[in-house]
Parts: sequence; C-alpha cells; structure tokens
Amino acid sequence: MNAQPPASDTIAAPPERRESLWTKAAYKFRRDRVGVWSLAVVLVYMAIALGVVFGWWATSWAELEGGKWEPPSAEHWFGTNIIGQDIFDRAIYSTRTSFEVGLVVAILATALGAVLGALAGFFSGSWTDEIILWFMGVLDSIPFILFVAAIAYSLGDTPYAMHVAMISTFWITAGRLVRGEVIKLRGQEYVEAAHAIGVPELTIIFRHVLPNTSHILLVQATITFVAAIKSEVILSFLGIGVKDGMSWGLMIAESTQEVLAGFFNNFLAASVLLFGLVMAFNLFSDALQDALDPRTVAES
Amino acid sequence: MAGFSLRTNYCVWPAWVVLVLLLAGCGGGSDQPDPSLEGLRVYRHSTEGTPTSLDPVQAATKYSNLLVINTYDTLYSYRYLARPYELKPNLAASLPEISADGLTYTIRLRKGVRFIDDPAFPNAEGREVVAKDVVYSLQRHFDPATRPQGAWLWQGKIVGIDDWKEAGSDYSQPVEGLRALDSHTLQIKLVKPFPQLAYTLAQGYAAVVPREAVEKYGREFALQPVGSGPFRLESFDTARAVLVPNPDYRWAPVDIYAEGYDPDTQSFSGIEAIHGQLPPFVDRFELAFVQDTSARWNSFTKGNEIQIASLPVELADSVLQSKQPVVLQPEYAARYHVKSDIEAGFVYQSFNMDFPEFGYHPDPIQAERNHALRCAVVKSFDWEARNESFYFGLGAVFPGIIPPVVPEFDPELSRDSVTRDVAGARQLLIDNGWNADNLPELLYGSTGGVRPRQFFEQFRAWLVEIGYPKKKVKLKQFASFGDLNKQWRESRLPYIAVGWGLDYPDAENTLQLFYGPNAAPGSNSSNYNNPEYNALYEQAAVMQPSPERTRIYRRMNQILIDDCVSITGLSRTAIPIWHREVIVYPSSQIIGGYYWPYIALSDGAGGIRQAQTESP
Amino acid sequence: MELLQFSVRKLIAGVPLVIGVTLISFLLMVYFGPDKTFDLLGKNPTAEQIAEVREQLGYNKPFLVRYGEYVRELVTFNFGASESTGEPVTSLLARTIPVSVALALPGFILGNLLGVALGLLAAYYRGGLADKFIMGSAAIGMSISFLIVIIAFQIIFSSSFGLNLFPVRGWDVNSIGDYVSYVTVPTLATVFVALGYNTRFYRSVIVEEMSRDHVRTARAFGVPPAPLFYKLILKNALIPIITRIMFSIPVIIISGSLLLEQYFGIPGVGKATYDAIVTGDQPVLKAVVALTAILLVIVQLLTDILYRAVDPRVSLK
Amino acid sequence: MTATPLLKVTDLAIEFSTPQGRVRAVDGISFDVYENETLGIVGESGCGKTVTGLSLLGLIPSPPGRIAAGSIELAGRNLAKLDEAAMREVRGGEISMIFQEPMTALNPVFTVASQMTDVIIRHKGLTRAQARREAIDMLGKVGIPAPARRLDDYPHQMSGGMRQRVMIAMALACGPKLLVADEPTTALDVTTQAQVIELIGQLQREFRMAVILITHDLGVVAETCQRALVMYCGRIAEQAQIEPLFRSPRHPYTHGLLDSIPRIRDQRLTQLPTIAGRVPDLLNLPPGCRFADRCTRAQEDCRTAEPELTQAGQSAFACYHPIGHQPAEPVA
Repeated sequence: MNAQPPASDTIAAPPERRESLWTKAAYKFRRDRVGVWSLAVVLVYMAIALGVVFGWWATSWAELEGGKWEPPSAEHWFGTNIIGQDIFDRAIYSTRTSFEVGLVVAILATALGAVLGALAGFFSGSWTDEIILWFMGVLDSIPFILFVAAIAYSLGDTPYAMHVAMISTFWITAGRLVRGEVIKLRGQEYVEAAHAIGVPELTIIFRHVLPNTSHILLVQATITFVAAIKSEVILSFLGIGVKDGMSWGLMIAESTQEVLAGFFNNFLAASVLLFGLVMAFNLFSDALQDALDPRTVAES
Repeated sequence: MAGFSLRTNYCVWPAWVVLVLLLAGCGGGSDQPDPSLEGLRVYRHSTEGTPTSLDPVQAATKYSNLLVINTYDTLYSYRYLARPYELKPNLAASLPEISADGLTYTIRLRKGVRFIDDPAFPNAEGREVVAKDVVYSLQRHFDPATRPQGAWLWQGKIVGIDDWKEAGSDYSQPVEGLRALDSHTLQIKLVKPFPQLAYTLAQGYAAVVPREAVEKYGREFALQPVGSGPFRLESFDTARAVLVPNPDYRWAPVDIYAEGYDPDTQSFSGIEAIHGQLPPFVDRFELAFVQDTSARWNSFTKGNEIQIASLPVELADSVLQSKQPVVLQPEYAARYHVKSDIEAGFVYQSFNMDFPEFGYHPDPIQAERNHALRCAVVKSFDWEARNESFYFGLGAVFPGIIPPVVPEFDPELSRDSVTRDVAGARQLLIDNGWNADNLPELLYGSTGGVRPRQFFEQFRAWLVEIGYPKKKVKLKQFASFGDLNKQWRESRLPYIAVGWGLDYPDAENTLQLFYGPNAAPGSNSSNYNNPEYNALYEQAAVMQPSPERTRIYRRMNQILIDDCVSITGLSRTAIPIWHREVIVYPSSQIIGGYYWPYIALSDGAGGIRQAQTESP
Repeated sequence: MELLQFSVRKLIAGVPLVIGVTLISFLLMVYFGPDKTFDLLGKNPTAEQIAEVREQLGYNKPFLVRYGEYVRELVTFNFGASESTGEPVTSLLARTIPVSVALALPGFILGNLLGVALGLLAAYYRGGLADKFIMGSAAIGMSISFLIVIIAFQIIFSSSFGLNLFPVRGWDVNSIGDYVSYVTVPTLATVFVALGYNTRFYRSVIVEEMSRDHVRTARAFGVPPAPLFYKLILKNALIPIITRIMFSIPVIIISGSLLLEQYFGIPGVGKATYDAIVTGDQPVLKAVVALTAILLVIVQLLTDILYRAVDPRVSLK
Repeated sequence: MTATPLLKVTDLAIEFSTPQGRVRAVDGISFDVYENETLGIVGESGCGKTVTGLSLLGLIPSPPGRIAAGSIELAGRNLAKLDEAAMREVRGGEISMIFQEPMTALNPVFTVASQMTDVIIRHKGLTRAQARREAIDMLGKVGIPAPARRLDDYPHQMSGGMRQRVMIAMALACGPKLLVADEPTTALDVTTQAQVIELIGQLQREFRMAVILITHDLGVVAETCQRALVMYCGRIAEQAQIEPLFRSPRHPYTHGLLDSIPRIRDQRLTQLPTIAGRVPDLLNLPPGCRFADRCTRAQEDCRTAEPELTQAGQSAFACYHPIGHQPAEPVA
C-alpha cells in the first residue's frame, strides 16, 4: 500500500492526518486475518496471470492436444474440450484475461472518475459541475447491460469494445464519491491557503486535493475490479465480451452446451477459479474498506 | 462508537417471521396442467430459431418458412415421406403444363380452396383462393414497399416483371409473364428456360396471400397470417407460437404410400397408424422457439414439455448406442424415437477472390502463389475432425459443392480435396516461397457465440500446424448475422465460413454460389469469376434435368475444386429425436417443412389418439 | 398545489435528462448500431434492392434529421412498427413489459424482504455468530456469477437430472398455478444473487441508523426496542431504502432480467430490447430508450415526493 | 444536603473489548451525588467522563462495553443489576440525560410533540391529550415562546439553543431525581451557552433535583456546580468543593487544567500554558501514576505504584507529590 499522497511543496502540505490514516490502515489491515488471507489469494492469482503474460505456462491453450472431451489425466489435469484443447491451460490462461480486464477497467474507470469527480467537486455549483453531473445522470439512467451491449455493438469488432463499455459506466460511482470528498476538502485551510498564495487551480486540484481522496479511489478500484470480472463473464456469454483469446466467461458459455451431457470440466474449471478470485477480491476489498474507514477503530 | 445490543429478542421476531414465511413459501410451487387444455390433443414442437416475419415475401429463414408454408398454401409442396424430396401439387391441381420451349407454364388451381375467416374480408368470411391471388402474391416480391426477400428467384426470369417494378410496382398494371388466364388458371412466361421454377413455387416465398388482408393489416400483416393453409395461427411472440388446425382446410385421409412411404426405413416411427385416417390429428400445435441447446434438451426430457428436439451433439455418446445407423440406448429407446436427417445443404469455407492476398492478382506469378496458398489451406483442413467434433461424425463430407442430397451428386469423385495432408500443405507453401514472415494475415469472420469461436480455434490450430503463425490468423466476430452478412455483401472479409441451405433439390442452387455475375452483393460471396465456369453455368441453367446437364454440373464442380476457391464441404446431419407418443417422420430441412399436418399422437395401442368428441 | 407546482418544475427539470439519455442512446444504439439492411434482404440481393432498403430505413439521412424525427416521434409517442416483425412498437411494449414485470417482481420483492430481514438480524446480532454467518454467506452469494446460478438452478430444479419440479423454460401463463410454476426458478435465481447485495445494504443502513445520536436519546428516555426499531429507526432508514427501490423500477421495467429472459425463453422486454440492439431494430430501440428516460423522470419525481412524505427536512421548493 | 446520598457510585469499572484487547475506560471510581446538588465531572476528551454518565442509565454500548465491577445505587437500588425492562423505567423517569449535540440528538423525522408526548405517556401513563398539555407546559418552562405552536415543529425548524431547550424540557417532563447533562452547551454559541446553563440551574432549584454536569469547560463548572470531580484516564484525579478546587488545586493535573484557561485580566497576549505530552494509551498504561509522564512534579515513586485517592483537607486527590503542604491521609 504505497498509494500515499506524493510529498508536496512546503506551502500547501496535505494535512498530517493522511499519513496516520495510511499507517493506521496498514496496521488495521495486518490485524485482519480474513483480509490478509484474501490478499494472499489475490496475489497468487496475480502471479498466475503474470506467468501467463511472460509465457511461463499455459502457452499451449490454443493447441489441439488431445481428443474430444478427454477426462482428466496426468497430461490434461482438467481434461480436454470439444476440439481437444487442454482445459487446465485455458482456465489458467483466462486468469490473465480476467486480470487484464479487471485492471484496465478498474484503473481507467477510477482515474476517469477521479478526474471528472474532482473537477465537478472543486467547481461545484458551476457549469462544469452541472455538465458533469448531467453526464453522470444520463449514463446512470441507461440500463447497464443494454448500454454495454449498445457500446459493444456500435464499436463493432474492436477488441476493446467491452472495456470501453464498462469504463464508461463504472467511472460514475468513483466520480460521485470523489466529488463529495473534494467538496469537503475544498473548504479546508490548506486548500484555502494554496488559493490565497495563487497556486493555479488545476495544480490545487490534482496535486493537493485529489491525492487526499486516494483512499476512496483505492477501495473503489477494488470494487470496480470485481464488477469488471463479473461483467466480463456475462458479456462473454452474451457474445459481446472477450474477442481475442480466452476467458472464463467464454468457457462458461462453452460449457452451457456441455453440462447436460455430463461434461462439467469447462464449467467447473472456469466457475471455481472465477469464484475464488471474486470471493478473495471481495473480501480483500471489504478489509481494505474497513482498514481505511476511520470510524471502525473501536469495532471488533 | 456504534454497536449496541437491545438485549431483548422480541424486536427482531418480525424478521424471523418474514424469513420463515418466505422460505416456507418457496417450497410451494408446483407444475399444474392448464385446465382449459384438458382433453385436447396438444402437440408441442420446438425449433432452435425464432421466426421474425410471417409475411411470405419475408420468409427467408427456415423458421419463418416453416410457419408460412403451414399457414398459407403454396402451389406445390413436397411429399411427406419421399426421399429424395419429390414435388407434388398442393394448391395447384396438378404439376405445371410446360410448353415445348420450356418458356410457358400453365398452372391450374384447385377449386373451392378458401382463405380462413378474417375481418379483412367482407362479413369476415374467407373467400375462395383464385389465380389473381397467386399473381398478386408473386408481384409483391417486386414491390419494394413490402420489403421482399425472394425476388432473386424470379428476377430477370419472368417476362416483364422487372419492368413492372421499374414502372413503380403498380398492381393495377399487368405483368406480361404473370397472368391469371381465368379464375383458376395461372400462366407464367419466362425469358429463358428455368427448370427449377416449379421448385420455387413450393417455397414459402411463393405462398398465396389475400390482398384484402395485406391492405388491412399493413406492417402487422407480418404477424397475422391470413392464409388457406392447414393451420391458423392463434398466437405468436418471440418465445412461441400456437397453431390450431384450419377446419376449412381440404383435409383428406392420408395415403402414406402416395406420400412415398418406405417401410424399411420408416416403419419404426409407427407412421402406418395414420394411413387412411382423416387429419387433423392434433387439436393444438404449440411451437416453442428455444435457441439454447441445453434448455431445449432439458425441456425435451422433462416429458410434459416439448416433444421433439434435435439431439445435442454433446449428448450423442451418452444417448446413442450406435451412430450408423442411429440407435438409442435402451433407456432412451423406451421413450423416444430418433432418426438421422442429412441436411439439404452444406457448410463450407471460402476465400474471397477479391482480396489480392489470397485471390486474384494481376501478376500471374503471384496469382499462382496465391493458388498454392489456397490449396495448402484446403489441405490443412481436417474435415473428419470437424465432423467428429461437431456433427456426431455423421455429417457427409464430400468434395466440391454438389452435396449428397441432390441427384447430381457424384459418389465417385476423388476425395483428395477433403483429405487432410499436412505434409503436402507444408511442401506446397515451401515450394511457392511462403513462410511465416510473408504469409498474409487471415481474418476469419463469423457471428458471435461459442460454436463459431470453436470452429475458428480448431481452424487456427490446423493452420498453425502447416506453419501459419498463430498471430496471423485472427477472429473477427460480428454482433449479428446481419452485420456479418453485410461484410460479405460488401466484400470486406478475405475469408468466409458459411452454410447454405438448399432452396430446392437441384445442384443449380449451389452452383450459382460461384457464378460471376452473382458476385457481391449477390450470393457469390467468394467473388469467384471464372469465364469458363460462368459459361457452363449459363448453359446448364436453362437445361431440364438430363445426363448432359449432370455432366456439366460435375465439370463445374471440378473447376472449383481445382481452383482451391473453397474448402468444402460437409452436409451436416441433424438427429431429430421425439417422444414415442408422437407419430411423425420429421425433417429439419427448409424444404422438408410440409410434414406438420401429418403429425399425430399415439393412443398407446398402435393407433392414433382421436379427438375427444369422437371417442367416448 | 405546492405538490403540483413541484411536479411541473421537476418534470421541466427532467428535460435535459431526457435529451441526454435519448441523444446518447440514439447515437449508440441507432446511429452507430448494427446495420439492419442485410437482415431485410434475401440471399442474393442486387445493389438496387440494397439501396431501396437503406432508403426505407432512413440510413441515408444526416444525423440531425434522424434525431429530429426521433424527437418528433418521442413527443407523439408514435414509433411505428418493428423493422424485424412489423409489430407496432406500442403493442410490442404492451405485450412484453407486463411479462418482464411479472417475472422480475417476485424476485425483487422477496430479495428485498429477505434482505431486510437478514440485514436486521445481522445488525441486531452485530459482531456475533449470526452476523458472521449471514455476512459470510452474503459474501459468498455476491461472489457467484448470476450466470452460474442460472445454469445450476435450471439443472437442479427444472431438469430431469435434478428435481424436475418446474418447467425448464417458457412462459405460458393462464392461471396463478402457471405463473407460480414458471416464475419460481427465475425468482430463486434472482433472490439468490440479489440477497447478498441486499443484505449488506440493509445491514449497513440499519447499523448506520442505529448509531445515530437520536437513537441514544430515545434509549435514554426509555423507549423500548420494538418501537425504537420499527418506528424511530426504520422511518429514518427509509430514505436510502426508498432511493434503492425506486431507482430499481426503471431497470425492472425496461431491461427486466435479460439473462433470465434469454435463458428461460421468456418473451419479456429485456430480451426484446436486446434483440433489437443486436439486429438494429430502430423503432423498438427508440421507444425503449424514450420510455426509459420518461420513466426515470417520473421515478425521480415520485422519489422526491416520497422523501418529502418520510423526511420533513426535505422541501419541495 | 442530607446524610444519605441520592446516587452512590462505588468502585465503578467499565471495560471495552477491542481487537487489541480489553480496555478499562473507567477504572474504579467512586463518588456520591446528593439531592439538590450539582456535581461537575471535568476532564479531557477520552478521560471516561461521558462513559461514566452513560453507565448511570445503562447505556454503555454493549458489546463491546460492559460494567466490569462496582455498583451504582440510586436511592438504595443497584442500577448495575437491573434488567433491561426495569432499567427502561428508570431512564427518563428517575434519571434523565441530555446530550452534547442538540442538532442530532433529536429524531429529525418526528415532531417535537411526538417525541415529547411519547416519553410523557410512557412514564406518567397519561392520555395523549394530557401529555400534550404537559409538554406545552414544559416547553413554556424552558422558555420557548409560543410553545403550543412550536410543539408541532420538527427539530430542523428550530435553532440549536431551542433544540437544547426542548431536550431539557423532555428530560424534566417526568420529574427525574437526577439529571445527567453531558456537555450540554459545547455545541452552542456563547450567548446561548450562558442561557442554557442558567436555565439548568434555575430548573434544578425549581425541581429540587440532583444534576451531574459533564464538561471539559472549567468555567461552566465554576459557575454552576457545588462540587466537582476531575477525571484523568479513567480515574479520579481530584475531587473537591468548587471553592477549594479552584483556589488551591492539589493535583498537578487540575492545576494544569486551570492554568490553561485564558484570563481576561491578562492584558498581554502570551501563549497559554498547555500540558505537555499526550494522554497515555489505555492499552499500555504505565505502571505508576497515569499522569506521571506529563507531570512536572513526577518523581521516581510516581512511576512505580499508582497513587490512591486520598482525602486531605477539603480535597481528595490521587497524587504522591501534591501542590501545597497539607499532609496526606487516606479517604474515609
């Protein structure tokens, strides 16, 4: 957790309580057994994903290595699929896809939310704010899955259509949270001091105010990560998700035709791995939230 | 500081009550039969696709076509049990009288056939179907306002029809080649011989509609068939349709021998029970549109839901005892019948010859290299594996584009073009200077969904085996078939994977797929344009079936094989499976949809279930 | 009178939202949406036929003209007929929306009632075993994909491999019995998936309200737990609850449960809309989008009025 | 002042369990309150004074808190042993409490009438109409103009001072024997503070009840109380009548507190003396005197054993090296 606000110049130093917020949070988090374990699980998944990126394993996920629907064996741990591809390799490879989708969407959506939310919050009451709020309201109003489908279809065959679709809806929550926090921070002395000595507004926003919302952004990013992974599965099932490569959603989509024949390998491999990651990330996110919430000090 | 307890329990008892009640309530649901259907003979059908429009001019899909030909009358239809498919008169009184030059067709209509009662008619009473209705129904394909999809069948073939359209599609103006000579005689004059004309009149496109209804319902006509067919539509939405027999239809006792009954292959279905009986044999025909394979199978095996489905390929090994012939495992055989139903059509993949990377190239040397590349891809393709993975291993793999269901099929043709030869393919690439660096990127276009993706992955793996870099074989999935179709029609994809369903059992229907003038936006998505082939096509197209014509067809087929334009082909085998209580010999082909009126329910004792009013 | 003025003001203030929603949706779904042309053409079209269909579909007109036409249709709420089936859009909506509502409502109500009940129990036994168990289950429920639940539930409850209690799919509703039999499995799936989220939500709302100063005041004056919970705390908790429930309404009505409708073959508006997006059926999309926007404005108005009824601090001014 | 105290708190200890372990927020304090007397409890935030106040009404948040030891006797009844139902009768009836934040202490979605009459009906068994008259009467007594009209207002329609008056009216409506006022003026502006303090004093005389005034504001204590406890870190540091406490504080902590009050007569603007250092962590208390680390007078013995509260002259204090010279003797 090194998302501390960057050291700032002497004039408008962020309040000291930030430092203590992060150290306290780290302290609290370390004492949260569930949180630590879930983080460990997430890290294991991440290591698997990195291994795929670097080509250490699951390199032959696309090759036809065996017969149709071979049962699990030493060679194919989860058996093979309808065209003889190794299901274990594909499930492992999909970890990477999940992380890619989750990270890209979480980072970009949170960043977009942070920027627009900070602008709206800092200039709250102005036209900038009105327009951003209007935009949020509008995007919020279109039912999620239809909106995503519409974007995915209008971008057609772009491999990143799904990412774009998710980012353009998921940033809103982050945006609203940051906006609220910035409105609070705006009234603080150090911001007013920076104003008084003529620090440009954008510098104030992005160097002095925004870093102080980083605890909110971090939690929101983890929540978005989970949402993105779960959405990927459904969108891939509907055929508007992952275009290139392999994902758990595609594996589950593939399995819907097989489970009734008793071929559960695709279904189990994908859903168990998916469940594990989502569960771990959910718990991690909760623990993080608790750790960063100043109100939970006295709680058991 | 937040947590405190209220120490006494009773403030949460309502929460407990809610929980307990809800959980108890959840167990209560049950499956009850609809009392209003008590005693009715209900048959529950299923198809894997949903029809969109029921207007005959838009009956482009198998699913629309099925409903159209069963609610409307067509001049001709196919015999129920005859294989290969045989045409028979339907609304027409007999097969057409054709002039010696093959240009004038005279068709006499059955008398006394009436449209169903509908508010569109005076007094809401259905009137008689006359020859003018047939003229009107065909004219509609040349009226852009109706958004017709079948015009290509007759375009440039019926005298004056294109001019009629050009002049503004005015129904008050006559078309020279399409006339009602009297109330029950229709005359069609052709520009050039069109031996397949009678077949086209058995398609849903040619179903006969009353002008009154078209004008009364406007766009909604597409949802409200007003025909003279064996059924009338009671309700229709995206999930299902309900049909009831048309009581005024010309029902007649069934003569299964006249329908082409073959005891050797068909007696298992118990079809003899309907011989001599007077249809309709069901009172209510429910048709569910179930896209999802597993949902369809679940519904089928429940017992009280759909009674017919196609066997999911995933289940072949657990349900079937043997595949050739198809025999069910005993526990299934006790409940179901099954048959193997080879497709009247085939799947194939094709290069788009418009693309200089793979197809025609102004430089003859490069053109030759491209030819070698195409042939290498053809050799890489493992039709047997494709068949094994996705078609129970029961599909018919055949060289070229003349599929086994048409009479012109040549069983003796060399199977080299459908035999995998990795070493040969590699050698071919090396000989022609192809290597991983200079091989062009191959973009594989398909619709969305799981199956097309599996097809692609399998194909890519094969290409990788002949030395194609994995990164150069790319999948491009499109949102809808319309979008993919658009890419083909606009010649924007270098490689197409496609299936073709026969509109009629004549190889002309597949050979036209490579006829130069049919190039994009036409049906020739390969944009193949070979003068020799084109000339042969033009020659054969006007010929009546004959050994000479068959020879020309086969010559054309060979040209296509030699040019390595297409990787082809496979006629898929569907395995319809149905409950034993249903007496039917189904066909899932677009030309096979005429069996619905003959479907009967068994009485469990070798006979058929009679309507309740007749049996005490 | 105050209410009427407020409503009018609020509806006028909703105009930018309607414009925004329709503009963005129109742009995405209709203008850049899939091309319907080739769905409406046969296997072997000519360039002339393609041009005719494009003309009929209005693809050749500039964006502003098309949007302008849309606005006119929006005002008169006359969107014509589906390009796919020819069914008038109004009758399509009238046919599909009740199905979606009937499908989604039981799950929605049960999910929320159970959520409140479990949230209350968890809050009540806060920190105790019951709380840990309930919240642990909620975390598990939240981590299972809806898709997996649907597939599993269909096999468990409806198929001959499982309990075989309910119809696998379809929607052939003529009586209460039919309704119950068709709606049960989708409802169970919805409840299963929504419950985790709902329980967490209600628990946090209730815990939040329980920790308010005025609750301590009430206890300091000897208010017994039952009125404290069901009168004092619940009325305060109603604001977030109303918000959550009201803003679910447009979603229930418009997108329904697309996945459920798709998987269980239920002819609801979610599937109809999805099909329209996939095939570029402009009239249906236009109508659905317009309906969404209008519903939203109405829901916001109703929500504000409800807030007012619950919380005297909210002013309608 | 009668011989028997109205409230007798003996060796009261209150524990909270935290993830890091158990914490004694209040650690063995004893004090008496007599009828018609105002007792001040003073200390920095976190010293345990509010928890002490809440414990009198059985309002310690539980879990995580609980009364670990000691007794709270109100007119001879041990409140610490009462069950919840009996305790509810005490709350608002025999003991009332008013809180620091008038803005949030009233339920925002119910009218003042509803909140007041509920309490009156519950404790006095009156009809709604009678309760209403009573409420109007009480609002008049606490100085709310046009009480009959204001009764149907919602809290947000009133100013902070008015709300605190409403709180007081509610608290006194059932004629409690003891009023616990927890920082009743902290959130108010200065003029209103004075009025509210005066009101409490006036009503105390009128109703002849005992008041415990919990505050960090020594000025308020000096003005209203007869006696005061100074608490530090869950313990009583010093306990005395007001006059000696302010004139000659014995505990160095009391001294430090008094020193940090600005005095008007100091014309020069100098930095106010503050008590250096931090309050020790309740989880890691030093072995000796809890104040030792911040104390200028601390010596070796202060760091080994904790000093007991001892009576010396007019004060009782817990210190080995008190200010002044009186010899120490244990409290009786």
